[in-house]
Amino acid sequence: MERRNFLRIMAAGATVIAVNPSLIRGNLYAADGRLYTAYEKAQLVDAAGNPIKASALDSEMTYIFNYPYASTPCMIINLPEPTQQEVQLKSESGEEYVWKSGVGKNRTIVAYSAICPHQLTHPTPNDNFIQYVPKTKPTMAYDNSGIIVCSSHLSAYDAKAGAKNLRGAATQPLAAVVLDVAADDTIWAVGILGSDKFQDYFKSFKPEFKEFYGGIAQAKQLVSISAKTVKMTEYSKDIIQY
Amino acid sequence: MERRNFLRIMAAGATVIAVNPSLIRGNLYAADGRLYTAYEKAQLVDAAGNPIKASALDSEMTYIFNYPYASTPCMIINLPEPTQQEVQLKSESGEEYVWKSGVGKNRTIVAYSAICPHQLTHPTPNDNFIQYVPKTKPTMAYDNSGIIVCSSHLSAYDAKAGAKNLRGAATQPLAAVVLDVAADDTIWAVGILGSDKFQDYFKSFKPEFKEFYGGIAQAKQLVSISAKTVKMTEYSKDIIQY
Amino acid sequence: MALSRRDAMRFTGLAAITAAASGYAKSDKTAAKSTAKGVLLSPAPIPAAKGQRVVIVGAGASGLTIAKYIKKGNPKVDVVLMDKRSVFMSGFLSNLVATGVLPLEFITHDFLEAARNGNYNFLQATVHDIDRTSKTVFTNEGTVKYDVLVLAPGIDYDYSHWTKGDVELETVLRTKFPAAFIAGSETLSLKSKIENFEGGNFVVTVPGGNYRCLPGPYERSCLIADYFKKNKINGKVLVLDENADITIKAAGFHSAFDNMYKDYITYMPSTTIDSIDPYKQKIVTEFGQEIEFADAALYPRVRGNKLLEIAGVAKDSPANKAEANIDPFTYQVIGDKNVFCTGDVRPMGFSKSANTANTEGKIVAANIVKYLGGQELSRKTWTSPLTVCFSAVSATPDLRAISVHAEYAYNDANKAFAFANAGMNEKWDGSEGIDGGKGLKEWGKGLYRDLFN
Amino acid sequence: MALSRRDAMRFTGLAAITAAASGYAKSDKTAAKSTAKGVLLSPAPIPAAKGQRVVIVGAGASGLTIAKYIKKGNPKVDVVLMDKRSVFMSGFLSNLVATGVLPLEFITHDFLEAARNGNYNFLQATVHDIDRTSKTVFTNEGTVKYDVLVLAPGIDYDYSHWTKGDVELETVLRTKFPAAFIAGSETLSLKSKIENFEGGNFVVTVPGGNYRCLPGPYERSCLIADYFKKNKINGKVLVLDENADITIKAAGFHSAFDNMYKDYITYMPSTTIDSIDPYKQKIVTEFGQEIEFADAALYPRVRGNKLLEIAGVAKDSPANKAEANIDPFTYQVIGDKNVFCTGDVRPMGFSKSANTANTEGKIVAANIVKYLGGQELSRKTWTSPLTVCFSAVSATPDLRAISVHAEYAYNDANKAFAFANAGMNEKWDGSEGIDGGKGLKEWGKGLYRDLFN
Repeated sequence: MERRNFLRIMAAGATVIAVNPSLIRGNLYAADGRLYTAYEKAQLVDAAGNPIKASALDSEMTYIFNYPYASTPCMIINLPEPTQQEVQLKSESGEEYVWKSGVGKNRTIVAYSAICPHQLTHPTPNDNFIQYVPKTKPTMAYDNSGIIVCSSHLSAYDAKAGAKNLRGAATQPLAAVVLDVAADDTIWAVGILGSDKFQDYFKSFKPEFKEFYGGIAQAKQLVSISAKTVKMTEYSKDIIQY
Repeated sequence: MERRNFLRIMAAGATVIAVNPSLIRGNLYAADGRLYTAYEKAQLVDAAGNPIKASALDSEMTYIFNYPYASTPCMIINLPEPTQQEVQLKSESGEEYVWKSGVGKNRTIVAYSAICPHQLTHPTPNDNFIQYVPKTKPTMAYDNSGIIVCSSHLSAYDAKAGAKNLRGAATQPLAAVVLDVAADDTIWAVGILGSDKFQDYFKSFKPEFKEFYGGIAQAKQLVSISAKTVKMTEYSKDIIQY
Repeated sequence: MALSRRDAMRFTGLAAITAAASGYAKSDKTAAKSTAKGVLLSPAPIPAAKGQRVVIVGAGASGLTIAKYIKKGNPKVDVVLMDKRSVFMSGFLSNLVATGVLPLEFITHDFLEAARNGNYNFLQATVHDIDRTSKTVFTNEGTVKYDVLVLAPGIDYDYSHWTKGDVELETVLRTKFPAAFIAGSETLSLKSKIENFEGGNFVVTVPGGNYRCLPGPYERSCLIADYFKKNKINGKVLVLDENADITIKAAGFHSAFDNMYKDYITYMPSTTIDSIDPYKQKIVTEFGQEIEFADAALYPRVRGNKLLEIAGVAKDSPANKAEANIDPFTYQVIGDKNVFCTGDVRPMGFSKSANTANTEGKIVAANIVKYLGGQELSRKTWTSPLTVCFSAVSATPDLRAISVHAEYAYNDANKAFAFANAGMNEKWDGSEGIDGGKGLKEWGKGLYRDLFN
Repeated sequence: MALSRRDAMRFTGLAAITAAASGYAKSDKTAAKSTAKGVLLSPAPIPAAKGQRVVIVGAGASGLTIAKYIKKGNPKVDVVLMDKRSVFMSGFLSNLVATGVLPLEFITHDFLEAARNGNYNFLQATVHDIDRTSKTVFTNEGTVKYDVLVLAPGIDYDYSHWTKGDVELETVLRTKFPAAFIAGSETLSLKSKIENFEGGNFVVTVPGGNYRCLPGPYERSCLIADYFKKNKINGKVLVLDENADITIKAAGFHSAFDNMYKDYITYMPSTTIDSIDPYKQKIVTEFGQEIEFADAALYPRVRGNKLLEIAGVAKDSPANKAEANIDPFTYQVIGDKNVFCTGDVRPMGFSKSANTANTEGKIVAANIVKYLGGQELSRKTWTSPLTVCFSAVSATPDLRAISVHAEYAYNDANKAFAFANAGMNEKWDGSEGIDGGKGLKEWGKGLYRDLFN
């Protein structure tokens, strides 16, 4: 119940902070713009509405925020090592695109859509099957950890390489959230890179939207100004991970 | 809940009064014994276990008792006028039999199975669709009242003539309960006349038996010694009658 | 996570099969020729007939009743009931499932249970040909011979008034805005349409002719309006009725529309549709009125199932296309007394409803037993089916329903059937309405018991 | 209750139809001849193909996946998906419905919704003949031409080991003790058997060969035992297994049997049934052991659906009868590359499960798009399907499940497929088991989304 209210508030009250978007430069889109959609910039803020600083993100923790729509969950992770750069990726329909790099001081911060492109499993206030598996924790999905796993059907994604597919049924990477880290260490989501599954998602979860967001139209609202960002354990009651 | 418990107690604790059955003569079976089954005699007693006297039955009130099985409901009614006698009846498979008469001082007391032979509607602790409609109350099922009506599909039965079919989808009379009224005005059920639907009934209501009688075997127990007899409004929460 | 030794062994078991099966790529000698004739001209996998055999095609209310009551009437008759479906779903009460009032379990039932209790054979098979000379039914499971054949396949939709033969338009209408008067996927489509409705016009149409379940579209309109009201959905049910007024229980439905659903239902009588654009979601009426809709359940006219044409026993009736060409008193095909047609394909203009088919089925079953015993059927062996039918008018906070019951009588003066001994209960706002709601459920349960237990 | 004047008028409206329809008895000129040929040789009522047409027969996990992903791969391909059923019910998760853990809604889905979302045509029709020379499919709704045909009809049961050709025995077994591994009436039968069980032995059999849903009978045994335990039913599940040991997830199931259901499950490996008396409800094993049962779900061996024989593409495999005679890398029929066979009729010995069929379907769909574009298929275009499968081991108080996942790899040395990258989660008693239970439901929901949304 609390989680549901939290989401409703998030969807409705996402208009707290105003910043001149032109101050912030995007730096993580595909070179030629293919498979990249810019959305209204949104600043990542904590549950109290205070800006989250890039340097304050716990290492290897999956945080969840909804972007670019009120109901589309994304994850942001501060990896223990710098990411790869200029990673060549391919969508399920064969389009190629480039994921540039993680952001932050050490290029360790990544963000991806938390909607598994395989069968749309995603975090809800009830449960979360898709998350980063820290290096010390084993997973059934792959030989080593430090990757993103959807435990619904065990699709494994390379967290440090644009969520490239490592193993499992998924046939394309997770869509990436293009992030900016501003000079003041604040974090901004500015767009989506790769093939997202938002339309399939909107078709598939209408009863859930009514339950958690108060309606279908509300679920489809674009996020504006800021996006509340919480640890996955605060977002979902149950975390399931193999 | 109370009604459910009431039934369980009825089924389990039906061993209160002992009478020499030979003292009581049956008087209402088919002349040639066809379509008549004698069961163990059971005395009709009230909720407290006290014998019900024939002369104490309210006129035109439907009372319910379970006989000859713990789960098979019957109705007993004290009609405002004497019944017909020697009524020729026919079962749905074409067997002919004779219903002799009502019992009691004025031949006004009748008893029938309350399982509608059409589609097995019957009184339960939740509701009752089948009952006697007093003369002053209109019914959709037939031109005049003072008859038995199953309001589930509006089958009408002639209460004073062995529950002969008057109109509706049912294709045979209600089975009759053969009654004895003893010299001391006590009432005894001694058998069933006509084509009963007990086997179909046992096939159709297994979940109900578990809910109300604690199990299927319990529902199939034969009633012994006495049968608790209450007004239909005490037996069922809702009375539905058109 | 590594495999344990034991696990590895299990896998090996299956791998052995895998290995053995992989040899296929080597073989290359399949005959390109179809062997269909050989497979399908052998007898279907059911026991040989142990006496006179009645084959019943269609396991709806009519077929299920007839199968059971023939066996009750004469257990020596061999009965085979066929249906292409793997599971029974009733049209009756399906509006309550579509609006979330009853669970799917309520209307979904088990053909095997019916066969077990009724002591007849059920064959899941689809008929694609019938040879009435050799008395053979051809199915996708093989052939079945009959002494008496009962065709009870129910309705199909007749979209021709709307599509004028445009097959593509018909397919789009069937897929995007199914009528949901044949239970199954259509029912689930309607359910998700209602649950996912985001506002605007929800169109419900009422066809002309003698369509299945006369009160059905009105009941549905009430229940959808009830859903919108309860869930605060800014939607309106537009009831486009080809008829001049509500066709049955009019007083009850009118008062429900006017009193409970003033802001949620717009009733439009005498509305004939001229064209439907399923992409722009726009209807144009005969008088040029344009109606936009956010979603819809478009119920076209009905016709007899195509099976009648396959059997060569179809004939247009004044009400509908391709209904059964039968003697209305005996249900026997004109010119072929061994074939009976019952249920919603009958042309007599009785109400196309389950209770009618069920009561009719008992009469027809008794008559088939007589006919197999050498008796001729005629007007004298006819008795009337009964129509008893409840319609919900609201579900919130209480299920409330109105009802009608009627028999039919043949009028020799105008050679027509007419209602007899009819009665109505159209009051829904007092305790009658609540009793009606309880009656509705018990009515349905009684039917299921009669068909399956 | 008297009719009001208004009511009387309504009735008159219907009576008019009745009157008009009653004229039928007069007509007597029906042709006795069947018109089946005429009706059924016309094209089925679907739009003309707008390009290369792929016809898919069977709308299970395989067919639904292929239809959707061909359209995703190339929207210009015309796709027609056919099924004889009016509604989809999944075998996966059906054990949970049969034991009352999940409602029927969970496993029941809407073909029309799939067609709407996938932009293809769905035709409810049953195929009774296929002419591969003229590339024509014959159905009870008419004919459909194809450029590429996909046969994904699934399994049928092979009772021959038990019945030795006794059709009557087979019918009685199918009716009285259905296997419940083809969803539909069988599932509902199993549900009512469990709910109405009054005590004694409840027999569950596990067949040999590569049967559908390897863990299914073991999962079912656990769930029935769970039901007996919870409802204090004095019953015992006898698991008669033709195999020498539990065929998959053995450690998990064994520990569930031993730890949770010691008093409720008797596991009998290497038990081959010699005879079954369905009336006395007695089984005699190969070694003469007599086993009486109060009720049962008797799962015989499986075979490919009869449709393969109709199409002339059936061939016995080492595991099962009448499976598809295809190239295991391309799924194309040997000698007829325009016909693909997928899902549970494939002979390769992959797990016959929905997740396998779903992942395989995406590969096959992509390959069909390539093939229609002029590309030859070969071992090089093959990739492995994935088997991911959860099995419930208890429902009370928590749903707990174990799971397995595996790919397949072709081994050139022994020319066989074997598991690759396999993993298991067979621990059910800690939080893993509860996570597994949640995983089970989300796994199923994911599949439904992929098939229907």
